[in-house]
Parts: sequence; structure tokens; C-alpha cells
Amino acid sequence: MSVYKDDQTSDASNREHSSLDRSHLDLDTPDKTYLDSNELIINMGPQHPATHGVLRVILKLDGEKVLGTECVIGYLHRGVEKIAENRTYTMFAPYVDRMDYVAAVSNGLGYCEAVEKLMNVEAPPRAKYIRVILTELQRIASHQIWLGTHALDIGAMTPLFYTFRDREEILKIFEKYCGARLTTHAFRIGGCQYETYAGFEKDVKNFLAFFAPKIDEYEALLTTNRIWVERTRNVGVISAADCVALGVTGPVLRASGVQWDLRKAQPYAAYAEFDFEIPTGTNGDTYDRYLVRMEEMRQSMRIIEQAVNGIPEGPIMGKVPKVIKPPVGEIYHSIEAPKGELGYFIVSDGSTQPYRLRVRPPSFVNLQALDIMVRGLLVADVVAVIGTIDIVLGEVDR
Amino acid sequence: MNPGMNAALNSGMAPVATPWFFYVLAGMAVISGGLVITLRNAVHAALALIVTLLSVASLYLMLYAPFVTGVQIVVYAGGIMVLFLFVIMLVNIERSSKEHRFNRIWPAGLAAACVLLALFVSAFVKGRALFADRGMPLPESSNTQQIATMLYGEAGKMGQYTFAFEIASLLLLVAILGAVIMTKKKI
Amino acid sequence: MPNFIMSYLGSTVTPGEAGNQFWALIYVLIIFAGVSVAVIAMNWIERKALAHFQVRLGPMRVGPHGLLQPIADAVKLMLKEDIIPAEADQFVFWVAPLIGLLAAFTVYTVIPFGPSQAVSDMNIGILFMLGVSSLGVLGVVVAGWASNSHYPLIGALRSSAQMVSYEVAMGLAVVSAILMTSMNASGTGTLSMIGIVQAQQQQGVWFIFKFFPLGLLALIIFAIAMIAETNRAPFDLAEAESELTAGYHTEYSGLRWSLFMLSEYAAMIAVSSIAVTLWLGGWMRPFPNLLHAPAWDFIFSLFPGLTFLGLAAIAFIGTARMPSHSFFKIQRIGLAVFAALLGFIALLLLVAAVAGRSADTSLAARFNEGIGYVYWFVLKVAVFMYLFIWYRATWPRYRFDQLMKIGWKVMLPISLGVLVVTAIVGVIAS
Amino acid sequence: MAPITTLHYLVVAAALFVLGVVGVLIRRNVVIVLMSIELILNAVNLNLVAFSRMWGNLHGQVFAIFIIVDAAAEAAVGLGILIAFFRNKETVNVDEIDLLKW
Repeated sequence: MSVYKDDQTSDASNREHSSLDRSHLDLDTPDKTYLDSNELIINMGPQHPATHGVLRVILKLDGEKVLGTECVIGYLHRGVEKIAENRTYTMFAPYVDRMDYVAAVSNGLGYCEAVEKLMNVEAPPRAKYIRVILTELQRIASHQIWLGTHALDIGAMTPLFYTFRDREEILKIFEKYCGARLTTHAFRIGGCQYETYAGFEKDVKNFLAFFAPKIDEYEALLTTNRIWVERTRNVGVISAADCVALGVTGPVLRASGVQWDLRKAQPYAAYAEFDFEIPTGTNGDTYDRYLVRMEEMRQSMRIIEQAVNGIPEGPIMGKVPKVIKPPVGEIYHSIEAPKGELGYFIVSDGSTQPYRLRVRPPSFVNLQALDIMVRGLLVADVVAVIGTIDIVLGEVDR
Repeated sequence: MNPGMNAALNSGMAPVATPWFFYVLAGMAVISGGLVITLRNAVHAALALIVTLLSVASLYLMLYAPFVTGVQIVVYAGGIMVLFLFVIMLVNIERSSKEHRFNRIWPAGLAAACVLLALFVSAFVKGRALFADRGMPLPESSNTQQIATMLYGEAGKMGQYTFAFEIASLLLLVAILGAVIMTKKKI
Repeated sequence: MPNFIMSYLGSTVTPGEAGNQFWALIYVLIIFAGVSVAVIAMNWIERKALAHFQVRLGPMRVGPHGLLQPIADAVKLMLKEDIIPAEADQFVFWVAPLIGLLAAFTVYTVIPFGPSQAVSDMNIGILFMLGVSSLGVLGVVVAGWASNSHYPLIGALRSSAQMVSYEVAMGLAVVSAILMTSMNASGTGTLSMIGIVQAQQQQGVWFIFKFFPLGLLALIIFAIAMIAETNRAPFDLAEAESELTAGYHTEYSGLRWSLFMLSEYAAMIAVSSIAVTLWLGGWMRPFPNLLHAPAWDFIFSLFPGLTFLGLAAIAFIGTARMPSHSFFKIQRIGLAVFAALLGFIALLLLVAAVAGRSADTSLAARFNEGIGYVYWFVLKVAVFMYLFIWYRATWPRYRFDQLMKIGWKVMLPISLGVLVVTAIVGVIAS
Repeated sequence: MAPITTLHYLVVAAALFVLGVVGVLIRRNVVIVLMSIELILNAVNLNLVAFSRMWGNLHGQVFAIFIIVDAAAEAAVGLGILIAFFRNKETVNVDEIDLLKW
């Protein structure tokens, strides 16, 4: 029965089109082959409880089914990259904390290492260990925020409060270490500013002992919860090939079955010295991404444990001049931030300020996958998929 | 008649003033019935129809037909009208509210209806004696049970309407299938 | 006239049946006030219980332990600006909350809090309840439409489809309970709410335990369907805040919004009352047949007083444990007064229990009896209300297609099966 | 006030019936036409129940229940047709439903 021509264009083809072809997605003119009043164009955001900030997603709906999406970003644009051109290398370091503000330590690590690489200096081993400990703690904290908000989007309120309760312990360690909780500015170019406080190792070990049962608590609430599984399994599926084509990195890529983690692939800081595994998924759906991130928290705990047990003595600051003036040249350095590959491309003209600084934010790149992940799903799944990509708008818009 | 009722009657308090209730309910039914066919907006018309349905349900209650009242509320007001509202929202287009409410032949339609009304009036006037109130009290408390007996029959005996009841269920089944097939985009 | 008013007091039927409009009106007013208070209490309990599920404290500022928070909220909502969107359908926007409220409160006319503690005993009671409570959806649908906005419209569409679907399973579960009322010598069942409880009394078993596990299954189906009917988590798709901002009441604010909340909570209490009446023996105390000696009657009649005594004790402990800072002085006094009030009620109830025991046929005995009925009924309803909170704290939200799948492909077949098997077992048993 | 007789109910039913007929004949919106049919069916029901009271038996009420069943079926099918039609023609006006096939 071919009276209704809509099915060829809207429904059946959506899945096949999961390549990057966006030509069939025309949001401005209604689909002429299908006179359906159910076709609805809805603005999700910028003020919407589930878009994690000020993301605006234009949804084209047939009833509740998503025919296409268009992300409108920039509501939180602060011109971070441009600011870099007018600040010295040292002065710019605090700004990167404001990009992915739930993983400020990771941002700082990436920036400091990039500048170090540009200047050809290296942080001393003790500084590297401190960096690893704090960064992995930050990874856990970031994943906790992801879990809480993701679960809240899907309708489970309680995990949010559990994760925030436990994140507090990490923030306390940060606060004791450098005085700040959220935008820490923990590292400096060439090492760390501060020596660890007395009892740092004990605090970290206490946290590890405290947190291990808490992950089980989260999992008890969600992993085998029927509703949770039904809401996440086979939702927002993305294939490994699509991930690679779009440049998607981080847990999203690993959940699709690609074992790619910069900590192993291009070890930076002290990661080469630790024994840990890269969890991967098989289906590339929301549930796999959930499992991958839960396992990543456990692996982070393993890394922290090894680091805190083997932390060497010694200086914490490398040989860096007072005024940072890298030689002329350019550098790209990337680290595995909680959300994926966080890269810094710095062009130096030999002055005290970067000639150009470009950030490759994982959230921004991963957000591109939203469209092919949600097409053909329902409105409720859009919310789940935005949550599972784990974006922070400060980083998307910069 | 129970003691409480006796006491109530003895103390000079009449039972609920039924004529008043009848006129109020009948007025509501007819007025909102008129609104159904005159209101421009379909949702307003649906709301008016709900008022009509509930008034008629109350009239059933006054006629000692509580079970029909219950069915009317559950099926009509709770089920069919929600379906109507659902469809109105699905096909909600602004265009229809700006167009003419009535079709081109509305004078003819109105005239035909008036003729029908005249027919009714003449029938009522002529046959007034036929409809004298025979004052047959119906047992209200066993109403549901008696209807059940007529529909399903008693032990070992088929009821008077059992066959019709089965056919009605078949009708519903066919209607469900028809509705599903017609609204499905691809079969 | 005084004669007419007093004549009802000796009667053992509901005021509606006795044709006593005065007492019917009194009962209506009592129920209206009682339900409003219950909604306020439920509001506070939900916020506190949910907070404690989620390792936080909940309201703590307004009154001791936030006891006055619902009142503060109500005042705030009443004083807020009443916003009607410019493009909204004014009249429908205005009338929509009232539809829901009327439907939710009308249901209470037939809820039996005791054998004579109901406004009226309609012989189509349960049918009437199902019908009127299903009218509540009209308010939701019409509100979503009248807002003239996309999110409310989607919420309304979801809500209408959801309620119509779950009503089917709900109705079938109810029918299987009604079927059980006819398992007596005469083979005559009943639709009357009071009659259903009395049938459980005569058969000596709550319907939840009848033909185990059929009664239990029917109750479970009803319990699931009633969550969907009242738009509560995990079936709160019509007002899913993470998807539709607030669903059908996105555009509502202030008093109108609070009317929606009021009707939602009133509807929750109403459907819980149906479940209690149909399966959990309504107003009956536990083991009315097994432990029916007068001594047992007396012991069970002490329960209401003891409950209030327990509450008073908790409040007193709270007073004692409050920090001795001068900042807490007023709160402390307030909590102490509250505790004293609870203790006073407990004392009254205990005195009534003792007095009702010694005098057999007096008004005190009747009053005592009535207290017992209402107490057990409310206690059972409270269990369901607590479950509502528990569900909300535990589960994520279903997706719309999953909701429909469960309604039509799981609940409907199971409820049909339960109905058929109940009928077969009933015929074999009789 | 005079007691309410069967004739009173019949007059109300007749009024509703005529209103329903008027609605069917003059309105353009199919949804409202369907609602008018519900009005007609209700008028018939009212008659049947009134006669049931008049004759003191329940046959009229049983028939009323059958008619309610019929109304449900009619609404389901009618609205189904309406949606199928609307999807193709984007209109709900009866006088634009003038093609047997599209």
C-alpha cells in the first residue's frame, strides 16, 4: 500500500541514513510529501531542565517521534580562545578551568602539559603523580555529576543526591589542596604550585575506602533496575564507524567498542606507570555508556590507589623561567578528559602571549553525534541521549 | 423505607424537591446541547457536550436507572469524550476556527429540523394520553442485578438479551479493528 | 427541625440513605476539610520522606521541622500573580483546574470510612467512583489544550492516551474483586462500596487473600494502574519535568497551579481508598473474625489513641533534642505546643475508648466505634500513600511507548486472565 | 409544582434530538457533526429510560446500554475515519469530503 508516501522519507530511512548525510533534514520547509499536522517543531531549550545548561535543540517531531534535530549553541560563549591571545601563558591558566567547569583539574592539566611540551620542559615525577591523583579524582567527580544528572533526566531523582553527597568528599580534598573546590587552578606550568598538605595520602585513601561501596550503591539503584534498563538499552545507538567519522571520543567511543584511551594510547603525565584497564562496550547504546563510565570510576580508583602508594619524593616544580616565553612554534597536545579527548593547539610567536590558542573540547565534538543518535526515537530519549553524551555547555560554547 | 427516612418525613421535611432538580438538569442539558451545535471552537463544543452528558446521566438517576447513569459517566464522559478531545487536539488547526461554522445549505437543514420538531410537538399534543405517568416504581437497589440477569441470564438459563450482548461485543471488536486499521499509517 | 437533626444520630446507615440532608451536608464538609488537611499533611510528609530518602533534610525553616511549610506554600501560591498567557483560551484555561478538582472531590461522597461513615451509599458506588475519577483526565487534557503551547499540549496528549489505556486494566481488576463479592450463599454480588466491605466481612477474608494469589494479583494490577491514573512516578509522563518542563501545567502559576496539585493529591487518596475498600477490608480492623472477643475489641480500640501518643512522643523527643540555642526558642515552643496538642488528642481518644467500652449502646460507644473505623481506613490508605512516595524516590520514569506496551500487552492480558480464572475458581468453589 | 411525568422527559429528549439533527445538518466540522450524533443517541437513550420507568420494567435500560455500546463503536470508527481523512486532505469540513477516492 503506497498511498502514504511518508514512510519512505521519514521513518524507515532514518535508520539507514545514520551516515552523516543531513540533506534530508530540512527544518525550515515542511515535508511536502507528507501532509501531517502532527509535525511539530519544538524548541527544547535554551531554558529547559534537561539540556544541561543553555543548549537549544530544535526538534522536528511527528507526534512524539523525532524526525530531526538541530543544535543551536553559543548561549554561553565567552571567547575563551580569543582571551588567550591577550593574556600571558601564566595568566590564561585559570580561564581553562571555566570551560568544563565540572572537570576543571583535567582542563588545567591539558593546558599546562601543552605549554610544557611547547617549552620543552617536563614536570618532576612527584608533580606528575600529584597531577594523576587529582585528575583521576576529578574524573570520578565529573562522572558522578554525569550520573546524577543523567539519572534525573530519565526520572530517577535519588541518585543525584547520592552522587553529590559523595562528590563532596572529592571537593574537600581539592579544597584542602589548593583552596578552591570547583575552579581549582590546581597546576602550574612546569609542575604544581603547592606541595601536598599533611595527610593528603590518608585523605585520598580514606576516600577510596569510602567510595568503593558507594559505586555499588549507585549500581544497586540503577544497573538492574528494569525501568532503567528499558529506558537506556538500545537507545541512542551509535556505531564505532560513525563515532570515528564524527571524531567522537571518550566513553561514548569506548561504549561503541573502540578501545581508545589517550592514557594508554599516548601516555601523558605518569599514566604509563600504572596498571589499569580500558572498559569498552559492545552495542554503543546508552546502557553501555552507563556501564563504561561506572567501570571507569572503578579503574580511576585503581589508578589513584597505585599513584598514592607509589608517590615519589622530590621537587614539585620543574625548571621553568619566571617569565614564560615559549620558542616560536606550534604544538598540539591532548589528554583524556572525563568527557573525551581534550586537546590544546597553541601557536607561539615567541612572545609571552599565545599567538593563537585553539581548544578541542570533547563535549563540542561529541554533541555532533546527537542528531544521528536520536533520529527516529522519542522526545524522552532525546533527554536521555543528551545526558549520556555528557556535555557541559561551558565547554561546548567556550 | 428505613427508620431514618420515616423520621425525616415525620419531622415535616420533604424528600429532595424532584421537580426543581428535573427543570435545572433538563435546562442544563438543552442549553449546553444548543451550545454544542453553535459554538465555533470544537473544544468548547466538547465541553458543552460533557455538561449535556452529565445532565442526562443525572436525569437517568431520577428515572431510577443508576446503572445506566454509571455506564453513561464511565463510557461517555470518561471514555468517548476523552477520545473526542484527543482527536480534536490531533487535528487542531487554526484555520477551522476562522471559517464559516455552518455549511451552505444551513437554512434548508434548519427548516428540516423545524419540521421534525413540529412533528414531535404534534405527536406529543395528540398523544398526550399515551404518555400518562403510570407511576411504576422501579426497585433501585437491585437495578444492577436485574439488568445483569437480563443480559447474562440466571443459573442454567440464558438471559433474554444474552445473544444481543454477544453481538454487541462483536460489534465493539469490529469497531476496534476498523479504527486501528484506518488510523494506522502502514498496514 | 432539631428533631430531624437529632433523629439521624441513632441510625446505623449513611445520611444519604437515611435521607437526612443536614447530616449529609455535615459529612460533606467534614470530608472536604479532612481531605484538604490530608493533602496538606501529605505534602509535608512527601517532602520530608523524599528528602530523607535522598540524604537531605527537606523543609526545616518554616516552623519546627518545616511543619508550617505547606501553609506557607499555600499562602505564597495564593498571593502570587495569576498569569494567563495572552494566546491561551481564557475560559477553558480558567475552568480546567476546577474540572479536575471537582472530579477528585466528588468521588469522596461514596467512599465508606465506616459502615455508616459515608455521605451516601450508592448501589453503583464503585462504578460511580471509577467514572467520576476518570473525569479528572478531562481537566488535564483541557488544561494542556487551553495553554496553547507545545509542551502542555504534548503533556495533555500523553495524559489522555495514558489514562484511557490504564482505565481498562483498572476496570478489569475491579471487576474481579466485584466478582468475589458474589461468592456467597445467594450468589448476589454488589457494586456498593459499603456492600463490598461487608461482603469481605461475611466471607471472613479480605479480598487480597481470597483465592490466593488471584486477589493479590488483581490488587497489584490495580495498584500499578492507579499510579498511572494519578500521573505519579514512574508514570508521570504527563508532567515529566525533564522532558516537558512541567507537562500540562507548564503555563499555570499561583492558585490555579495549586488547584492542580490539590486535585492530584486528592485523586491519589481517592484511588488508594478504592484499593483499600476493594481488597484490604475497608474500615475493618485486622482479624475481625479471628479475634472478635470484646477484650480484643477494646485492645484494638486503643490503637488510635496510642498512635497519637506515639506521634506526641516523637514530637516531644524532637523538642528535647532541639539545639539549646536561643535561635531555636520559638521553634522549640511551637513543637512543644504541637506535641501537647497531639498528646491531648491521644488522651481524648483513649478516654473515648475506655468510656465506649463501659457503656455499650451509648453515643460514646458509637463515637468510639466510628473512630476505630476511620482510624483503620486511614491507616491503610496511608500505607498506599507512603508507597506513592517510595516509588517516586526509587524509580526512573517510563517512556511513553513502554508505558503503552505495559498497559496493553502486560496489564490487560493479566487482568483478563485474573478475571477469567477468578470466575472459574468461584464457580468451582461454590 | 406539578409532578414530573414521562412526557416531561420526552420533551427534553425531543429537544435534544432536534438539536442533534440541526447540528448534523448545518455544521461543517466533522468532529462537531459526530458530537451531534452523540446528542441524538442520548436523546434516544433518555426516551428509552423514561419508557422503562413508565412501564416498570428494565428492557428500556438494557437497550440504553446497548445504545451506549453502539455510540462507543461509532465514535471510535468515526474518529478513525476522520483522522485518516485529515491526514490526507488536511481538513475536517464535511463539504470538502467530496471524493470517494484520493
